Amino acid sequence: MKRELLLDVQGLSLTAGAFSLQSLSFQVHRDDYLVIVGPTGSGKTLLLEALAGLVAVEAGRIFYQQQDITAAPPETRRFGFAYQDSLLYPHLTVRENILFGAAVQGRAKAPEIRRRLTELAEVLAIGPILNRHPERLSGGERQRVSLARALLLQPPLLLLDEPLSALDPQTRAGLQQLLRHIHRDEGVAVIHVTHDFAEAMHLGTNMLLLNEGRLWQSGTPQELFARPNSEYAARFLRVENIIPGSIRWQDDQRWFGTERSTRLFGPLPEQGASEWQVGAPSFLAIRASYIRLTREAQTESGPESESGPGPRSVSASVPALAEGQAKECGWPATVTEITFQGSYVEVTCHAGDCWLVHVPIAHWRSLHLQQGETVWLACQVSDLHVVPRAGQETSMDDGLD
Amino acid sequence: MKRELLLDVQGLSLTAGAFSLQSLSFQVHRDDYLVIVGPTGSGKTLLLEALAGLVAVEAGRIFYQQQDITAAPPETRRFGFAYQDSLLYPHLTVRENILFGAAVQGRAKAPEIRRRLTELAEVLAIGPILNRHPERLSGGERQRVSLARALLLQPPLLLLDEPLSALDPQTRAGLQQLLRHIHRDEGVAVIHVTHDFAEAMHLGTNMLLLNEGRLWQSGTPQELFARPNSEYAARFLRVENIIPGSIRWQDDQRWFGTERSTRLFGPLPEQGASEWQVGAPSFLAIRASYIRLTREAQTESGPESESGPGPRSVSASVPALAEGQAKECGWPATVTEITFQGSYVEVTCHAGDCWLVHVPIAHWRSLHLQQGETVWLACQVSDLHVVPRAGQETSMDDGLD
Amino acid sequence: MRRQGEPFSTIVTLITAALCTLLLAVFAGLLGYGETESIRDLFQEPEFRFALRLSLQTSVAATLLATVVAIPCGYFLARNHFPGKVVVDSLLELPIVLPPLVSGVALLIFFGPLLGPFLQEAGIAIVFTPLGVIVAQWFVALPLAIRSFRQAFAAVDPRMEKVARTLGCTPFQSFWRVVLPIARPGILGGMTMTWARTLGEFGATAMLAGVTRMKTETLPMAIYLSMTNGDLSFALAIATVLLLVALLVLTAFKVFMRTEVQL
Amino acid sequence: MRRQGEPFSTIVTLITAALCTLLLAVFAGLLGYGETESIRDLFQEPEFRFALRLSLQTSVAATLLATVVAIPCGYFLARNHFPGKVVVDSLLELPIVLPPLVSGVALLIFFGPLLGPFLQEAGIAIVFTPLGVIVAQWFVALPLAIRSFRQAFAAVDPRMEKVARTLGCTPFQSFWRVVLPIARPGILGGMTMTWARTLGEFGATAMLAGVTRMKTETLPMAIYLSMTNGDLSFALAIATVLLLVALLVLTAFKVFMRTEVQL
Repeated sequence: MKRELLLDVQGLSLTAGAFSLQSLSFQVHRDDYLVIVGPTGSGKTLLLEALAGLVAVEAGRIFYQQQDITAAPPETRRFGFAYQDSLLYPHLTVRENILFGAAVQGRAKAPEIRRRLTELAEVLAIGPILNRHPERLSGGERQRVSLARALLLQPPLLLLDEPLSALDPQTRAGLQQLLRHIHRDEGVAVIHVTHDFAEAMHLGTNMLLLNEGRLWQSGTPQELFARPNSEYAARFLRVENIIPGSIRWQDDQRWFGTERSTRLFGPLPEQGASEWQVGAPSFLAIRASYIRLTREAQTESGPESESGPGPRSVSASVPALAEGQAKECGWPATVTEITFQGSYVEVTCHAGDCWLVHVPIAHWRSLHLQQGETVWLACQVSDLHVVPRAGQETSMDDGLD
Repeated sequence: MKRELLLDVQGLSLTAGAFSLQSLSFQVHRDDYLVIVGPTGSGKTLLLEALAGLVAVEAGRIFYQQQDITAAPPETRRFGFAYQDSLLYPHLTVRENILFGAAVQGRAKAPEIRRRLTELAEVLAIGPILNRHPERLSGGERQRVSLARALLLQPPLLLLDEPLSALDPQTRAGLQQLLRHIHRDEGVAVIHVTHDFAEAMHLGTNMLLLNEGRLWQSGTPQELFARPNSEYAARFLRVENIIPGSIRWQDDQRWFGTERSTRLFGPLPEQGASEWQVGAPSFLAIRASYIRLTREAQTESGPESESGPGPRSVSASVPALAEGQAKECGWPATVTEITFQGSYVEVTCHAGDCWLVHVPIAHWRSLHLQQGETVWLACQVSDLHVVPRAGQETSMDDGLD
Repeated sequence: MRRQGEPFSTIVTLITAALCTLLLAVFAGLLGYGETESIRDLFQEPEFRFALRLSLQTSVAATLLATVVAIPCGYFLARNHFPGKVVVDSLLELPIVLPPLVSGVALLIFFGPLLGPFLQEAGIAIVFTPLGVIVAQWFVALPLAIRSFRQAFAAVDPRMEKVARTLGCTPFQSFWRVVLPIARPGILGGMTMTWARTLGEFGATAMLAGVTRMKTETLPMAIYLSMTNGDLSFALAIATVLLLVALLVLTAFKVFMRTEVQL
Repeated sequence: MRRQGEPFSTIVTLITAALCTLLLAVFAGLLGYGETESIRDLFQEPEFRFALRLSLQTSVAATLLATVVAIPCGYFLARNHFPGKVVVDSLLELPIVLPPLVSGVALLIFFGPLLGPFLQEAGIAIVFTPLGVIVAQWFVALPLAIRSFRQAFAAVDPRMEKVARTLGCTPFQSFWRVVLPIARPGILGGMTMTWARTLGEFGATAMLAGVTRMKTETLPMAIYLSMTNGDLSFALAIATVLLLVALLVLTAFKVFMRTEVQL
């Protein structure tokens, strides 16, 4: 079954005040839940407003179901829109707020609109508050009403600008479930701007990373988190270990050598090989939760480094990872700091470079670890991810021949 | 060595606008880093202001180093104070801001003050910005200057009102390290209000949970997170699994029977036994990260329930938990939802009750789990924690004889 | 934070209390000195009845005209930012800073020697006529109306309009259905203050419409005329009435705004 | 969001532009109609020199007196909340809503029949004297000063003071070292507007101090007197000078505030 293309954005550019978008291109299909992340000032809100027709586009085209809507005013596009603040109209009741769009068309009393209101009130659990005024609602109620208002006329596309960021965590979790439900059951495509990575992970089927008005990386949230395509993306997505070094060629395979140790990590997986140039200064980027910490080293393999206790790659003989081909790469390190973080323990280890490892609570309890002890770190070689170093830093000494 | 008692608060009560404090008592020692958490409106900021002397106390006493300072004006207490907004004086340079307290005393040019400024500028890395005006600083810089201003005259006690909550995560992490460092190396006691639990965990040696102006629970952060003393505390501290049921007596031991299943969990540890009354409606409160998820059941032990696949407690024969005496309690469940969350996978399981389990990424990869599959959940019996049910809910049918 | 007996707070409080007492004494003096009978008689007096009717007619007309112009201007200024806006702002605020007498002289020149001949051809007489009273009041009160409406519109989050647009509103519909209803308290409050300004206007009116008994004699004019003629009790009676109206206006304004006075 | 050619936005813009044109025409008419020579001659005229000196002396004195009172009052109102505050607010704002003529009548009663005998004993003459000019200007301009200072103080986060207290300041020190410097632009802006108000004041001054040539003749009085005497060119020249002063005041205010006009 071919996925229906809903929105096709081609080379979108515009400037508004301090914000700008520069030649953005992407597509949204009917079954997409597109999450947009990026730092403050990256133009996320501006992008949503441009899609809704609320700001004029300077260059590029927006196609909606094959039709060029670049110059169409917002009242003809009718995409649902909800901001971080619910922006309910204070002079109207909840019911009148939700019916606002229908009232503009003079259809507020049409039977199909009444049915739709009842349906939405049930889904969003706002039946009991329909006659109240917005100022008497809680934050979560307000945001649900705001969603109901945007959804009343069944827009094909819902644009959400950090809709949950003003809510407390419990309310937020409930509304995330609701958004998922609306996306699936109402069959509405969603574009959702957020700064909460857990939310992006939880909701998104696709993700865009914007920075300074440019599209930095796109893919599934899982791809972006595990394999950011640049130092910037890695830092923004908070990859805990970003270790400087360079790629080296040994035994007909690529390995990563760090700047502050003589160790080689690898062999690097083939998938990213084309972009990973041997010798180019780069970073090894691994999330703290991808590294396993044990007391003892496991079986070793792989080439020895030129000097010292060299690189090791471990065939997966660990019981918990006994699923066939997963190859591991392990190295010893000294524990320098231990921080209890609720659902995991953050362990800082030193091995020339500084490594952050997140140890699950259950596993932690069996370790009885102290500062200063030596442990064995390991990760799957498929998790060894290399990102190029940003241009201005290539002048740094990178220790290559 | 006896710990030096710095601050002794006895029965502190006061009302200011919509906020109030009701008969708060606690102590702060010189080596304490006391973290205060609580919902919005619980009076956290008011408490700090009362300690600093900025609001008048209605009842109770505050002793500072054995001296009654309840009625002393703030300018004689001289506790360091920093708010969420850095509140730097816009008409002064960074240097003048930091020296403000000394300037009031006419000591801004004293040699010891100059030395202190140099020292603080180095510790807080604000040397290069000393001559700038506050409006040209970043959020992190501002907050560091605000700390320097509070620390210049070497206060014995630092009061921090959500000092990091306006900062982005990277900057926040850096400043957390800095606060830790200041606490340890400057030897200054800290009282730090925060709404960020990771921050509380990371920094606090002690923690108070306030609600509606009352002290709800105190202890180390780890104690509060693992063993909240009430349903309210468990929900506020976001314990993921709060399962209704009651305590039953069987085989001369306490067990927890849930409302929605016939399963018994236990035997419950002895430590909380005095508060846990048999038969009283209560909740089992376990964090999602304390539950282990495996494909197969492990060795069983413990009494069978009256009907159906009963309660099981498992002797720790799991390799990763082979540390001697840890007893386990396990039960089967069906996977209903799987959400990838970055550093762990959140698995929702159904077994009469609904269980949330956080599975570490590394472990997850070996599971290859699908929705609808049956898995085995287990937790250490020492993690089985029971909280009483709030008064208004005792009327609920609790299924006891 | 204030402690009992703290000297600085005490002094600040005492100064405020003293000022309040002074104001109270001044206004109470006016109310107490005027004889109650003279106010009752006042409403029989033909000159007062003329001045009252003229004042009400002109001030209501000027307020409505100012509102009609100030709503689009206030909205424009609240929503648009462009280079040189400060010049437009200054131009529209100039009549606030300018002594009303100067505005009156400027209007007299504008509608007299400059536009007079054309107006005469069109059969419109502004200088030294009741129509001139309306023009003078409108001119002086308009900047106040624009400023208060502008504040009221600026307080409406522009995203309220954006949401309305995505729900199918044209720009006018979003203004009419969203901005205007939300800004309503501010608009009503602004209109009240504008009316108070037109009702009390003397300088500009005196210049453009002249101080002519029973022709362009508004209530302030009547006070001035009777004071210069030495008829203190008539002036006092009118002043008392205007003081009561001012109290009413202030109360109405507070009710409309339901908050502190912003204007 | 505005699109080119969108009818609603176009109408709103056009109305604003039309109003700006009208104001520009009115003021340009005043500037263009007065002969430049007459302004040059003006400064030789003894009556103008008297009026200018009196206006400057009284308005500066009244502004300074108003500032001295308004700073503690504005600070008190910005920082304290108590039951019945709305009554105090209304009392202090009443002179803004009241026609200046009515304020003048009230002051005349207060300093004449009521306090006059006592003042005479003390050797102080207020009614129909230059001192009365200062009192009238002070009374009318004071509420404006209080309101603008209050806004300036309210804009200073009270926690700025709290931090100062923890750093060793007494309440007065925290006011002097923190609040006053931070509120300085607002205070200066408010003083500018207060001065403009005192300089243009006519109604209250005319009632309390009288319109007496070469005695209580301020610049607005001079305009009024010359207009009633038919000396249009003298009035025009003074009006032009006051228009230029108003432009200067507005510019100074914008510079002080460095933002949009708030007063």
